[in-house]
Amino acid sequence: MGIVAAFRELDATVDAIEDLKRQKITDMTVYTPTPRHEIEQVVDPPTSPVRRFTLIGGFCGACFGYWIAIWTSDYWPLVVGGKAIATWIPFTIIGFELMVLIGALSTVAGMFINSRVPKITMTVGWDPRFTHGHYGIWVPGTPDRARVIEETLRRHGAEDVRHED
Amino acid sequence: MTSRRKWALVPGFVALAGAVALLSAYSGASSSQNFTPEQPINFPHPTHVQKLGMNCLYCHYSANKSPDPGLPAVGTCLGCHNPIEVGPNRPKIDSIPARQSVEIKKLLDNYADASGKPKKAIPWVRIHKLPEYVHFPHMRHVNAGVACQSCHGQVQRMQRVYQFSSLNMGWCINCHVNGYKPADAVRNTEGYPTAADNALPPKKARYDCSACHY
Amino acid sequence: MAATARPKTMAELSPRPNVASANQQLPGVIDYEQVDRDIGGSLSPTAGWFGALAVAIVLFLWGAGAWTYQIYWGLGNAGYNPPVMWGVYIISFVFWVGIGHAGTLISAILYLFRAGFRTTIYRCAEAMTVFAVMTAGLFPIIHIGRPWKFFWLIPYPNWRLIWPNFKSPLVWDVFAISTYLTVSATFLYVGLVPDIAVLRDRATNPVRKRILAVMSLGWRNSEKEWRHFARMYLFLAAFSTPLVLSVHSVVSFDFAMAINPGWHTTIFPPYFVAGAIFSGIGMVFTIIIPIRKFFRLQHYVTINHLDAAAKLCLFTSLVVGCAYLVEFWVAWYSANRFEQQYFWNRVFGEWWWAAWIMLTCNMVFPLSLFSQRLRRNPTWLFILSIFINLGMWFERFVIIVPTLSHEFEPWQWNHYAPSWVDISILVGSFGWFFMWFLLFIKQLPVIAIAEVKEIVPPKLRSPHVHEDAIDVTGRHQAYEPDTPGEFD
Amino acid sequence: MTEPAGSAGVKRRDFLKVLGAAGAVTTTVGCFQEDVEKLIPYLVSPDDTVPGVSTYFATTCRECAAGCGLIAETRDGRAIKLEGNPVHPVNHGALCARGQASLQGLYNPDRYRHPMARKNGKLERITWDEGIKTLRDRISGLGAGAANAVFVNQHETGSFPAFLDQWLAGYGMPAHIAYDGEAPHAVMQANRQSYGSAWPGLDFTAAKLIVAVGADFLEMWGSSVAQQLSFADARAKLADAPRFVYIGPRRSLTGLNADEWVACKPGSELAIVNALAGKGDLAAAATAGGVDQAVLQRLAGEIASTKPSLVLSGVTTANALDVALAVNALNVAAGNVGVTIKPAEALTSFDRVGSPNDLRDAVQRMASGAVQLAMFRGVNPVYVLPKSLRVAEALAKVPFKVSFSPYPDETTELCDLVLPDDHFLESWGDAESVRGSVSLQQPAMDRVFDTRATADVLIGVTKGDPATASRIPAADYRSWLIGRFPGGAQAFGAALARGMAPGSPAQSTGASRTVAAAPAPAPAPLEGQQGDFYFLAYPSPVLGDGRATNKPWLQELPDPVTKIAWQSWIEIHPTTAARLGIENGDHITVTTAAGAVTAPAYIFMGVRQDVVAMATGRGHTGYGRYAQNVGVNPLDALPVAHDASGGLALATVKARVAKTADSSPLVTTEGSARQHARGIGRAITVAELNGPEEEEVEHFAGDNKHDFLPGLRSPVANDAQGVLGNPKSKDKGMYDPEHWSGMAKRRWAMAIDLARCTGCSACVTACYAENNIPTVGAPWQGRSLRPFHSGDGNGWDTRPGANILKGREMQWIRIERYYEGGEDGSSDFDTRFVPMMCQHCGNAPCEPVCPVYATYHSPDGLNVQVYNRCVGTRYCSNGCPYKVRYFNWHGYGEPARRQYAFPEPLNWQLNPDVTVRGKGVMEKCSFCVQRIREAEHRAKLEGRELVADEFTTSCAQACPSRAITFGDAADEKWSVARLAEDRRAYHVFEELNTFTAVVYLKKVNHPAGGAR
Repeated sequence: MGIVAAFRELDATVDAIEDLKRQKITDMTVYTPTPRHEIEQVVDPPTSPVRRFTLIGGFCGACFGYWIAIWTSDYWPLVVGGKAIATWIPFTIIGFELMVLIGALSTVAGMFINSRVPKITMTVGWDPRFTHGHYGIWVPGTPDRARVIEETLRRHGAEDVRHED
Repeated sequence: MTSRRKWALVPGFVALAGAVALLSAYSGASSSQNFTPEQPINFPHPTHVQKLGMNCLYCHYSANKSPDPGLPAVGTCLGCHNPIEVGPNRPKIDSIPARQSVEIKKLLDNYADASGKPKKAIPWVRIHKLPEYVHFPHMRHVNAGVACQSCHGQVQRMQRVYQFSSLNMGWCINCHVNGYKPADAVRNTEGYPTAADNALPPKKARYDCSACHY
Repeated sequence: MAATARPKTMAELSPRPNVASANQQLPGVIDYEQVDRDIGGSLSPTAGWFGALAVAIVLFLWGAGAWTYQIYWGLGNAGYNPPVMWGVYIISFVFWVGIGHAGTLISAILYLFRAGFRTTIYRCAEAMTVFAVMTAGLFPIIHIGRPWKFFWLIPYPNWRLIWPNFKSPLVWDVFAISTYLTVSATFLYVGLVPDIAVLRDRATNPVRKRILAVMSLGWRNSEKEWRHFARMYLFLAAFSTPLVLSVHSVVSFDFAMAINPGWHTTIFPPYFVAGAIFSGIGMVFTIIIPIRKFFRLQHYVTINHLDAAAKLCLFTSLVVGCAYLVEFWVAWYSANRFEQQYFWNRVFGEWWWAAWIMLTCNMVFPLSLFSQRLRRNPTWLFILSIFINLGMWFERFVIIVPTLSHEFEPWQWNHYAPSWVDISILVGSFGWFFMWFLLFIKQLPVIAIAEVKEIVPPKLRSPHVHEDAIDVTGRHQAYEPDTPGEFD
Repeated sequence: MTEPAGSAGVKRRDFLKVLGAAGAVTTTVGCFQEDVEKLIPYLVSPDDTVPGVSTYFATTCRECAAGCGLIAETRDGRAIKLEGNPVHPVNHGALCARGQASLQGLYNPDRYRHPMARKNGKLERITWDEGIKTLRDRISGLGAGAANAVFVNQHETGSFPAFLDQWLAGYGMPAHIAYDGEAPHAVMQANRQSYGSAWPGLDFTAAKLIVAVGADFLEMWGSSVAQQLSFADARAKLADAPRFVYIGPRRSLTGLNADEWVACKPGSELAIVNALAGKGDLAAAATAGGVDQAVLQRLAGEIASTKPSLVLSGVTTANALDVALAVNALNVAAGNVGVTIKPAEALTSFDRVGSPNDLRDAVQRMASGAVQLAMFRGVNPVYVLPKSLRVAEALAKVPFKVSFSPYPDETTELCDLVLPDDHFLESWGDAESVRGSVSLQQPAMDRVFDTRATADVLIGVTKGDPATASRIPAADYRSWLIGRFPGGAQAFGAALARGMAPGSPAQSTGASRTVAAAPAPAPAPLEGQQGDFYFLAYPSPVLGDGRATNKPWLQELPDPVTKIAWQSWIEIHPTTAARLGIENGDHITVTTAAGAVTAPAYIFMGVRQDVVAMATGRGHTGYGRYAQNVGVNPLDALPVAHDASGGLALATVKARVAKTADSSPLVTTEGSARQHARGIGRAITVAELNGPEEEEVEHFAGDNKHDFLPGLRSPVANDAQGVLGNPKSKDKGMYDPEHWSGMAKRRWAMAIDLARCTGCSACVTACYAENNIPTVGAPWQGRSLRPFHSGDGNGWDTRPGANILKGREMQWIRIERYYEGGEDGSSDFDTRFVPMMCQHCGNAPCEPVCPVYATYHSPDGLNVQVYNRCVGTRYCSNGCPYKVRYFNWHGYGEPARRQYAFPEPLNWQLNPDVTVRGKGVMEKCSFCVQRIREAEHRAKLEGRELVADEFTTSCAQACPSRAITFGDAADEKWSVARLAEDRRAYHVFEELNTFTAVVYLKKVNHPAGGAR
């Protein structure tokens, strides 16, 4: 239950969003064919938490790398080339590579988790045009707000406004 | 909401798959444990060991002085199961053809001539087989007090012998590193370890690769 | 309508300019829809493509056959000539890993540096990376005596209770290469997701649409998705940057960690990384120039982009050339007779021809890129790129074979000649690489749609002259073409 | 001894082997099959053997006339290794390559498996009864023709010749002809004349100067092992060691061991010897010999001044006898007799050798059609006599020919009846190597095939006919031997334990030949002949006169001088080669009056500029898969010429040399023959040796100290060496010297004395025998599908030694032969022989690079290679500075593969204690770890510690110059620990900080006008 609007122009979309926010309508979803700073700016969201995933993942990876190398070397101590059993210098390579590997994967996982992909179902309030050339705004709204919202969207030059339920 | 729950399935499944893979890798898969072949003669170990109280070393005569445990020659069998001479050693049943067991007939018909001379060797099927790149000195283990049963199982109870241990490398190494408790030897030979036995420290062995691989 | 206030200008809306696409790059591209049309349109298979694919597959099968044969009869059918225990396979391994590096450089490092010219070529380069590393990863397995035991190099709990030797550079390789493959494949895929979404929504064939729907993970271009996406993309790039440097350093350790003359030098890691990027850019040219021509994408991959890439190529070539000379100098300066005799033998001895192929292709020819006219001449760039690929293969040859054939023990000095098996498998590897690449370019967008859209001026309500440039602040900029006839 | 159940036992043994090899691969190609193995027990368990434990039999080697004592190691009824008998007076426990390889004669896959007779043109299987009956009928059918029958037997000592003559005489046949193509007849006849015995004992240790006039006493000249032992002992006296001068047109292996080489023309030796003896004109001799007069002057002075000396002759020219006599005269004059030349301790090996003249004469009688029956045993006239004698045609004239040879050699293939003889490891016999003692020969194992000892066959012949049955009362040859053995069966049985017994074998009653051999035609004088080159054929140090050629170990063993295997070559001087535009491997044709041979050229500083030299032994047209069509035979270009003693003269002809169009690479294991100043084989002159010890080179800051801790332990490899282990760690594991296993207490090490090593390469073959090393040079073992190359049609590289051409030989121990000096082609160069095997580094560069721990450092200091863990990255080999790691490029150990190196029954020889390596696996010298472990087991069973020097490696055991010493360097009681302290000691590539466990002791040179 809500309203989805498609815009042709970037500045129009930005104005619409601004206007809606001015009307205390903030629970909207904005669609844009490509990331635009203008939109990011008007929506003004909190910083993405993905970086925490990166940090934790990378840290765990590095620790695991050192640990597996040292533990296995010590598990069955065999001397090679007169080197010490657990040689941390070369093991840094293992630590580093695993930091990158697990860090990178957890970053991707972080993105998936935060932006809820993969989506098994296509939810409402969306239009294929948004991956083409159009900007879009989806406002889940109760019928009472519906008129105001539609009016606002149209005023800012929405090419097409659609009610969904 | 539903989409959120569905979404949570994916990583869960991945994690599960990973765990399964690890476990399957860890289990010593490639072992011919419990290999129980049909032998040319169904030699009853229980009869000889438990009933007649023969020692393993009577037939496997070089287990304590050679890497190779040794197999009884047909001559050794015929020492008792002799078709002609009636000696003290000779099992009663042999003399009563009616009660003579099929297996002994096999022995006498196929592998010995009427005069009681060995005729041809018995092609036993090998059960406990280590790869050729592993050198297993039986005598070192036997002399160290390792009971035959520890590796070969309770052969004296087996109507048909099977491979008791996995014989894979981890199985060897565990004993070499953690050591072999003399008390286990007593237990494995159906004895009851005394306090003294239990007090004895476990016997460890080399875990250097070149101890077995060369 | 009257009630509404004068629409704010973009200047007022966004005080800071959009750094990512501040410079006008694609005059030939007007709007987002055109991007979808042009790039989406290039995906329809052509007869020429089928022909190329067939050739690639045949080559691959031939190589696979040779490998099967080698596994059955033993490595003896390869041309190894002890003590030259490493040959074509390791050479090709290093070669292919090197190829991969340019992709990551362009997609990650240049991203961090905000180098605008990467946008249109990075997808192609990234795909090249993934397939090149896939190819490289095969060679260590092909090369070892008992390929069926390869998994012993991977640490997993096993009933032998014995683990890999983490002090061995080869185990480092396993980690570096597998990490590199995983990360760059992930990087490529997540970058693709929004574009797949575009294709999904443009697709008409229901089956194709379904597949694309699954692959796009239900991507919807929502602002939230973009936000996390941008973060993730940034961190992936941040990870890939040290990764790409580490991978070829680790590969160079395979040599630098051994005590052999000509191998045991500290210059190897930077030398190898530079060489890798150099060879990779060569391969990028080899790939992108025909694509740009046959897919009619000249107005996306513009001469300016090629020019910029050529400058990078020239720079890495100079680094590599410098490394060559330093090696000789160090050998002389070390007063180490093993080193001196070896390097003499490298250039004037049995292997002079290989050494000179290396020097001319990697040091001399690229100097031509000092000329702007040649930098902006796709034909020359293509020809040069072929020479660079050749030269870089021979660089690895020169590093591996002369060292092993002319080592400490004079009694064991020997020659080396590859056999038909080596060559078949080398050729097969090209088949394998191009098979994947050809499949890729006709199934998935070879140019990053979403990122190109970033540098295409957005539609604005205030009117403007059509083919001229509009920067994001809405200011009008007249456009002067760099070179006449650039649009066709 | 009692045998395991016939072939079943055999199957089991090779099953074990094969399985191991296959085990490595079955998993590979992906075909998992549950292969069920059969266990075949004994029928009656033998009382004297324990399964899995070796039994040893003392016997005698019959490969050459020397008759060394052997200890045959048998396991489960199969002979698996031969070692010298330590108590034997000739070889004192050492054994040459040929002796080692006689096992491959025993297990040769081309041996006749049963008697055969020629039916309608080809040999077909018969039973022994048929065979013996045929022979008997033939003999009885001879009648008067018996007087013209010919029996050619290989020259051997012991009772058999006498037995044979007795048997022949019984049928009115003339005494047999004993032939030895390798024996220096001229020398022996001269010795008989001068010293009263064919081969007086030679004591090199007593000499202060050794002059060899073409006498290759380290090779085929006489009893090489005995001479080598003595020579090595002499050289090991270092400063007091005799200076050694070699005079001859070609610098043989013996010559390469000399301090000085006087390169004289063939045929000029007589003049030179006389001149040196002061009997002749120095100037004339110098011009005749094409040598520098000053050198002769100096030598003459040395010989006159240095007493005692030892002068030996071994020339093969037509005037060989005169030279030998002159040399002996020189010795007598110099008072060497009784000092360095001891007739009292004569070797009897050559006492009753017949002369080739007799054989030549016999062949001519055959050609004349006079001979009705010819019998051959162990002699192959068709091959060993010059082609110009037309032996094959002569044989064709003989109506019935019998061969007792167990191998399909050229002569046997022409015979009508083949009664294959037992191998000496399967049969009874005796030999007399030194006067007054018999060394016994007993079977070490059951027969491999359905063969029968010739002596028993002969007895069978007489027994079969009532008329003759009484001649030989004994049931078989064994009882015949016992019958005449002092003390009878009792003493015989007792003597077998040692293999030696006092007494002497039966003497031939000497029923002399009915026809006396006509003297040979005098060969044309050398100088008068056509051609600008002297053509010099010499017996190969490895293959002898060609009777050893069918043994892959020996084919694979590189010639000690030229390092060429599986190929014939023609040696030509660098200067000459340059003049004729000849490169290594260019085919050149040598044309003499008698014929021509074509072979690849080998450019060699050790021949005169006007000499081309060529080794005998190859170029068989038959003789089994390993010998056939490998190389060419120089005898094809030799005239039938004999010296005055009847010996075959090998250096009697001049030749023209022409370069042909084609060329083929040399099958050599040699990379660069120069050290490039890398100090691999080092030498020290007597002067330096007497001088002060050179002080230690000091190390610049930051450089690791290059000296060892006590016991050859490296200061860096703390854990590896068990000392200086990380003090913080509580348990240093088995690398802790205090660890209960005590492994880390030891550091197995090896010392190699280059002053002793003569480069004879016996150690190489010994290593092959001990460690199941595959030979890779056979024509069918090459790579497949070499496009653009000639193959066998279906694409296989069938060139002999194809793998070695790719540098893929598998010699765990190799002898590197480096030259010093002589770059200008002068005859003045020094040779360094360096046995090179895994150095078992304390800090091994090969170890850390292995991704799977397939190679690592064991606590007792071994660099262990775990074959079954190896995945074959070959990184270790790249890391190894000594290049001593070898890779299984093909399935040499896999019976299913074409390249299988041990075709049945060669695989019976495989050592059960050593894994047979599958393809794709790296292998290398293990310091005979199986022997180390076996010794440890034995000590443990006997509840004791290892005793110093109680065991040694295979190479050290075989070494005829005792150059190799193995042991625990960390324990002073072992002799190797002492040798490591020697002032001549050094380590190869010390600057690489590898801290090797192999210590080399510098060679000692005695330059002209040396320190004394």
